[in-house]
Amino acid sequence: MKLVTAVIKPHQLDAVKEALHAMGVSGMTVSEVQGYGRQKGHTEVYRGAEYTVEFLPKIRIDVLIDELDVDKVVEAVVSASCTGKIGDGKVWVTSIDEVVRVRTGERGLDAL
Amino acid sequence: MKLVTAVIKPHQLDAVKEALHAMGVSGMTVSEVQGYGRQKGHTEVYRGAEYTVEFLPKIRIDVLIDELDVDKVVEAVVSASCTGKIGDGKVWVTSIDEVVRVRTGERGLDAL
Amino acid sequence: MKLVTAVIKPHQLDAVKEALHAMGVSGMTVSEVQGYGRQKGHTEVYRGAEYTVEFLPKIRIDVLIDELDVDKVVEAVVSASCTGKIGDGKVWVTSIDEVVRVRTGERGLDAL
Amino acid sequence: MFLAEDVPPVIDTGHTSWLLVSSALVLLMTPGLAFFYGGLNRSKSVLNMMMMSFSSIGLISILWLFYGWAGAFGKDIPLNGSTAGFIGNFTDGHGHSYLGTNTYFDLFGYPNGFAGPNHSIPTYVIMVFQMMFAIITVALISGGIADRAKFIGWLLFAAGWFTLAYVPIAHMVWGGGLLGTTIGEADFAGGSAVHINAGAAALALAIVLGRRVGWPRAAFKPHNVPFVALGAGLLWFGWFGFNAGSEQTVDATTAVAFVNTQVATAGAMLGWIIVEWIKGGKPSLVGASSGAVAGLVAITPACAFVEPWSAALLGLVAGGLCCLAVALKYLLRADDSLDVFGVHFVGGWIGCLWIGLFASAKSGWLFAPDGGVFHEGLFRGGGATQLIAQLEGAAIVSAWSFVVALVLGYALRLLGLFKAKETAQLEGLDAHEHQESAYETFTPGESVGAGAHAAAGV
Amino acid sequence: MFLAEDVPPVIDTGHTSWLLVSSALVLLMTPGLAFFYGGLNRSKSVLNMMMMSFSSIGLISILWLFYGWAGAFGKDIPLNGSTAGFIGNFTDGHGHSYLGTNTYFDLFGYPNGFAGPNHSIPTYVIMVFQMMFAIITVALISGGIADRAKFIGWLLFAAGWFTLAYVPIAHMVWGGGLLGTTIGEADFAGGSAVHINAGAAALALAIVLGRRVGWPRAAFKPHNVPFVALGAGLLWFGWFGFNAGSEQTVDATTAVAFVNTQVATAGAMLGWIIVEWIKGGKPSLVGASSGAVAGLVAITPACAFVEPWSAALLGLVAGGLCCLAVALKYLLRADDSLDVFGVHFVGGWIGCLWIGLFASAKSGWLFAPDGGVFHEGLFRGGGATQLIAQLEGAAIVSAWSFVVALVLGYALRLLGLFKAKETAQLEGLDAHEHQESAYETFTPGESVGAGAHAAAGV
Amino acid sequence: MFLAEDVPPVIDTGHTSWLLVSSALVLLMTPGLAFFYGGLNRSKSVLNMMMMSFSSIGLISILWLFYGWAGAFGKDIPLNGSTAGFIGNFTDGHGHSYLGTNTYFDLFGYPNGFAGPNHSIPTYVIMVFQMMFAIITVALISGGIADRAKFIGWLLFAAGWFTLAYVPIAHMVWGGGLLGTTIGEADFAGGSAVHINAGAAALALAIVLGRRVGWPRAAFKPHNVPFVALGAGLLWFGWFGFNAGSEQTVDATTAVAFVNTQVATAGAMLGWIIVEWIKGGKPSLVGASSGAVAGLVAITPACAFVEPWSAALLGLVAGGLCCLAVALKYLLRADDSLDVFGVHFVGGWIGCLWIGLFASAKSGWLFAPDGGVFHEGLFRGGGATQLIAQLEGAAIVSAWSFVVALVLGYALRLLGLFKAKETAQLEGLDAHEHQESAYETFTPGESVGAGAHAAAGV
Ligand SMILES: Nc1ncnc2c1ncn2[C@@H]1O[C@H](COP(=O)(O)OP(=O)(O)O)[C@@H](O)[C@H]1O
Ligand SMILES: Nc1ncnc2c1ncn2[C@@H]1O[C@H](COP(=O)(O)OP(=O)(O)O)[C@@H](O)[C@H]1O
Ligand SMILES: Nc1ncnc2c1ncn2[C@@H]1O[C@H](COP(=O)(O)OP(=O)(O)O)[C@@H](O)[C@H]1O
Repeated sequence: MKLVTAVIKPHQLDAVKEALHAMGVSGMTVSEVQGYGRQKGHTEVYRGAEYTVEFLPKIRIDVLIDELDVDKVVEAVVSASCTGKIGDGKVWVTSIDEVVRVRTGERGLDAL
Repeated sequence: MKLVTAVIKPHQLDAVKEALHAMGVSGMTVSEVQGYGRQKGHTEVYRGAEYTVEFLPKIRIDVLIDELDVDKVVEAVVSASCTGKIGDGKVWVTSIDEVVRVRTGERGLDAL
Repeated sequence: MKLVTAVIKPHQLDAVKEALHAMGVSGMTVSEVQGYGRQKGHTEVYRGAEYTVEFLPKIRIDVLIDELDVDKVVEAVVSASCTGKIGDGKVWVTSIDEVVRVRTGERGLDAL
Repeated sequence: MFLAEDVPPVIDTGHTSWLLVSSALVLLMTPGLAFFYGGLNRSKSVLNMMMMSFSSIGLISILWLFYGWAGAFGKDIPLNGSTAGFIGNFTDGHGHSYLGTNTYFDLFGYPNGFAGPNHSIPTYVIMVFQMMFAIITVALISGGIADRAKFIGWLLFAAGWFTLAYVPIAHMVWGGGLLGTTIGEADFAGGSAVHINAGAAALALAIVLGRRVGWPRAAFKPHNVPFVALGAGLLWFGWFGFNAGSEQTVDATTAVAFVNTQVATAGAMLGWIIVEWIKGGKPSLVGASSGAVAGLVAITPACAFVEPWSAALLGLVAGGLCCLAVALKYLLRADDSLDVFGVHFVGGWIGCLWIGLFASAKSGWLFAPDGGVFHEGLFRGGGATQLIAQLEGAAIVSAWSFVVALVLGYALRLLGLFKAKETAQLEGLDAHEHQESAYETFTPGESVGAGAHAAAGV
Repeated sequence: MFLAEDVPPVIDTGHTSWLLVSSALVLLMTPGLAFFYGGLNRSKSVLNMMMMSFSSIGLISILWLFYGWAGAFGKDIPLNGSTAGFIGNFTDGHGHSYLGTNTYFDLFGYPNGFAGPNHSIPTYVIMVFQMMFAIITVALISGGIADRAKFIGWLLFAAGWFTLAYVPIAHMVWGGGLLGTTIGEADFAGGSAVHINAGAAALALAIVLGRRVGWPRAAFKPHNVPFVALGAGLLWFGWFGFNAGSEQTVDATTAVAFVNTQVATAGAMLGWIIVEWIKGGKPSLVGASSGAVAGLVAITPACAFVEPWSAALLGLVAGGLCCLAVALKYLLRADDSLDVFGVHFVGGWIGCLWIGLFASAKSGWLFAPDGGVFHEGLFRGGGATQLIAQLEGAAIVSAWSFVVALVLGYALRLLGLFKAKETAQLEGLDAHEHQESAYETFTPGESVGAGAHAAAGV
Repeated sequence: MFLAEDVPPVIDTGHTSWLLVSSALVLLMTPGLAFFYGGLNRSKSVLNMMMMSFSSIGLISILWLFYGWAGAFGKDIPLNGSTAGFIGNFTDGHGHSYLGTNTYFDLFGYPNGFAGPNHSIPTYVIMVFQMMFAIITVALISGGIADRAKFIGWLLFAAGWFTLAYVPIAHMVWGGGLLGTTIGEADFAGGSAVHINAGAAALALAIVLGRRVGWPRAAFKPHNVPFVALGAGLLWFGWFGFNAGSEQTVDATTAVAFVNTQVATAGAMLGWIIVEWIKGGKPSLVGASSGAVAGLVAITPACAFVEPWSAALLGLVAGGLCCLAVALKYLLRADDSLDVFGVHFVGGWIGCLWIGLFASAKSGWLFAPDGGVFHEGLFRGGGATQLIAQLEGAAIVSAWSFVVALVLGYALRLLGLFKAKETAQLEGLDAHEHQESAYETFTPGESVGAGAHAAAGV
């Protein structure tokens, strides 16, 4: 069991969702996060006081998958979320000991 | 050291908190996330334009625990968050290398 | 490849960011979470009805790093986020199988 | 309410201008109320709460135009020779029906086109001013049933209660009916006809619809306190039209009513936050806003009958008492969600009784040459006569409204039209009853999780 | 519009007070519109949307003062002896220029300082009342171009369209020009001069600027529905000044206009949510608010010309039809983002035609002794004369405004001044065009990710 | 301020109606200010900021009723025969005390019940109109001390400063005292009495209370810009009552004041955003809103004394200069959090001096037959006399207010009553000082993390 986590640009979420869907991965958990990195933020000015917005809105996606699908899924997520511009984000993979579906108590692959 | 992550329905948070409390687990970190899965969303209509809300509000709970307690904790979380209806969510377990309590610098089980 | 996750007090984020920056770690992903633990919340009263706020605002930081830097990074994060008061939070470390930079497809350390 | 006879009208542009402005101000109170209530509500049902106010404007305006005014301000149908009755006869008393399309008063061939001293105000303006009162009275009730009423049930209830409670009670208090005329209850701008009336109905509905899931243990904290303050601010502003506008003309009484409205409200704001402080808490903006509303409620019936120092004191007392009275619902075990009972019913009673205690001839209205039927208050040398009339009036309004609301409410609930299902309550009425949500909660970009398809076959 | 002759003025304090208040009410409508539109917009460009309204107040006030009033309400330049023209001659007709600093009318040595019956109202008050109309008409257009216009382009467009469309059209309808005088179109408070005018321009600009990225497939849901309701509430409140204030004096017509405004708006709110229900959806607060605005639009031209029952019916019809008309933009494939076309253009047309169908002598204004030039409606025995005049008037306004907006808009777009880049659209115009963001979105403490450095060399 | 003699009063319903409406408009400004300030503040202390405005309404209304009016508008106590003094004598000058319960003016047996030309306005109305001025002046100060004042300290400061600064200064400027009478300073609606006064006090308090943790390096960005715009919109709307209402009657001057208020504000909005643009930034909604307020401030003293083109120019200048002046606080190293100094103090000075430069006899008030004591401006042929009077007046108000605020503020701080602890600042004053939070931030359902237990022993 693996957990693929992606931190991407907000506008790419839809493409990633479609890409995963196309592969038969039809569940995911998504959250709004702030990213800090190479990508430069913008400046806001209020009554002459300048604020540099360094943390930029990103979307975090967590997808639990069969470990056999890891490469395929990572590939799909990366290509769907890539715009080629700085700040496109990261995708990483973590090993998971166990997954349970709350509704049924099913475990492992059945839980997905 | 294990990390138990649960993605559940918002209304079940209180029950999970109580269940964990009852087991002596008295710390957790919680966040608001959006879930996508089998559970169907609802439709909203604004001036005749229909929007399907596909991402549904869920709560993510992260609990660091002694690895000896994993089964008990997973069990408790699952049963407290189960309503039996689609969309109840997932619980998964990750292995953690190390934990530190910021305030004291304590590590491992002492950090919890 | 390691993932260092820290749950800290909101006001300490800036210090942590500076500390990481000073070490050459210049990327991170941050989110707003709610913490439950030893730290007591406060009470709010609306028209005589008292509400105990048990979940307190915290900041979660996720930083992907070279595993060789783990101790240094954890140390830096812990000391930058420590105020010595209850509720300072936790830092934990997870092993990561793989990281990809979306923009370029680079993997591993190159992706950071 | 003065109806015109055959004298040529000469409009007083000052009176009429003031009453037009007052009508607009009172209209604004209902959106203000929508914010006051909406802010106090949780975010998942805030639109439902606001819709109950907004729909009152839509529905009641039309009903008032076509028959409400006729019933409330038509010529009284007496119970017998000497006792004024419950309802008007739907005509102007000169053989002209007010009903239906005849609500078009002939402005160019009196007799019923003009009213006021020397027929100086078009009757239309008085009609529309009173329309605004009916609207907000109905809207006030909705605070008792947050998060759990089906919208269709609300509409039906609103129409029914308006017809069976508001119209007759407005007639009895102001339209020449039983309370104002025979019993001699004094209610300048609606302490009984508006606030006690709405408060009693809200309590009845809270009982009919039962408690929200989790009440009272769970957290029902206000989702947007600035909205509460916005609502309070708009209500205060509009209430000058409500109270000082109720004189309908511009004269010394108008001035007194205006000043009293201001100082009573200020006093009540202080009263509420002082009690919060004394009780060991902190003064809060929800408290200050609630106190202001309590003060506005309490001064409503009394604003033209007492001196400013008395109004300030009334405010202080009403603010403090209402701060305590909002706990009554826990004793009554009724989930009167936004405290319509604790603020409007209790505040209305305080104001009505204050007249019986403190009404003063110095206000110049009770005993003015044009014949006041009222008496000075107990503490001002007038004996208990007026206090008893106030008690009788307030009690009759309380009972009438409560019973009508209870019966209507139960009937609608039995028909399955009023109470929302538990899942709707949990997920929020906005999604279930209105197919919308108040705020953007998850907006990662234009194209996420949604496809907009035009309706109407496009 | 009556201009004074050499009679000593005696101010009527009631008339003047009412028109002052009405002016303030109409001013408030534009911030109200900013909330109505802002709430309907997505949060990342809400400030841009609101800035288009606010900047209209700043810009148009000044232009109106220095030449707008002079063009619109200066003495007509006739096309020939018997045909009224397109624009005023920038003087008061007594040889006094209205332009530039001469906008300072001599209040102490008439002839042009006072107007109204018996010179009872300072001309200034009429000038400022009309100023507010120009402001909101321009602001209304902005709803068609959400999320994609450069701010500089908006300002230039606003100034140009105001000069080339609003000023002549206001003159033609109200200032003694072609439509009101020669053609005989009746438009009491601006169904054509304001709403059709703005709606046609908005459609043109929506075409000029093209669609937002993702439209119509993507989700453009309102980011804050309570703001929509707040806007609707403030608009409704202010609209009493707009409609009943348009009589300028306080008389029986003022009263009728006020009542009609209220009941038509109420009817339209009901009409919209009933159609939502019938179409299989649910009644919504966005719908109720939109319906209210549709009703206000539709009653605007007709408010002094029909009876209240007719106004209520007009509202019901307009609310229902506009609820359907907002789908037209999908057929037209024009991203008229906030439905200025569907609500203001369509609603304005409905109201203008209603006059041709239902205008009634009972309203007392058309045929009053001071000489109405208008005819009763088709269904009221007046034949088709007025209906045809209404059609002609509305059509001319539609075409004029559409063409001016189209040409101006394309010119500005070609100059690269009007359309924002796609990245600006995606990341939001607030950051790109205004360097600010509407809400605190990430606030972990005082010291995060930001350093405030004073400008001005500090 | 005209006090009545023994002539029977005949109320002018137009004048009185206008002044009643104006009073309501000015009341609304304080909730408007609460939104303007609240939106500019961070979310964790927004309720505290709003409470400072709302509590001013509660507190100052009562103090004004019981002694403020008596001190400010009671008969002047002269310093010696020829020099007007600092304060009124708390009576109407006919031996009737205005204090305490005697604030009940006898409306039915003059002499002190009516005022204005021919005793056409109840004195009450003037009293309550002036009450609203006192309220907002105190509330304005709160912008200087965001996020760090204990609420009890604010209340005590408000009462003290009102008594020692506002009441005497209002008397000196408007009540027959030193500045308006002997020195001859012209201040139509409160450039000095309200804005310089509040601005100086805010700067003093900002110094007394020190800087917020992190200032000026950290981010203190506005948490809700639409609220800022809402506040600006309500202020603008209400300010028509403030400025044009200050004439108290409805006449040509009222019209001029109204027009000037509109065009100066429009000009200032443009002035501010043009300077933002010139400085290399972008025009922003915070800027447009701030500019509007700066324009309203600057035109306040001058609105009846200059022509509209001059008002528009004044606005443009004031908007531009205030956009630069908000940087002064960094030079002064004073955390005047929401720029009360930069906008109200500076804007007030600009407006006061403008009178000395541009006041014109064409406005008809300065030299009207009823005897103006003022002179035309330097650029209008009147020499420097008026300019010097303006300088003296503004300087005296600045110094008086600053000193009173500084001394009072330090005293309260030394007593430990004024400055909140650092933890309270960090976690937010809303939780610490008011036990509430503005918004629902975490609402996973009814039953999370909370148990509501009724107070009052339930
Ligand atoms: N070391 C890191 N650990 C965790 N998240 C990171 C790290 N570096 C970058 N990120 C995330 O990836 C996003 C994009 O990174 P950035 O350096 O801006 O661009 P790119 O990945 O294209 O080089 C950041 O906004 C942040 O959310
Ligand atoms: N593969 C997955 N990876 C991560 N989260 C998932 C995955 N599948 C489902 N989820 C989460 O679990 C929630 C419930 O899943 P869903 O399929 O709707 O119902 P159920 O778990 O009852 O079958 C989803 O809303 C989502 O947050
Ligand atoms: N077992 C746990 N699992 C996950 N997060 C925890 C756990 N215990 C505490 N936390 C997080 O750490 C924060 C601080 O914990 P707390 O017990 O209040 O103080 P401290 O760490 O100083 O002893 C909590 O608010 C919560 O976010």
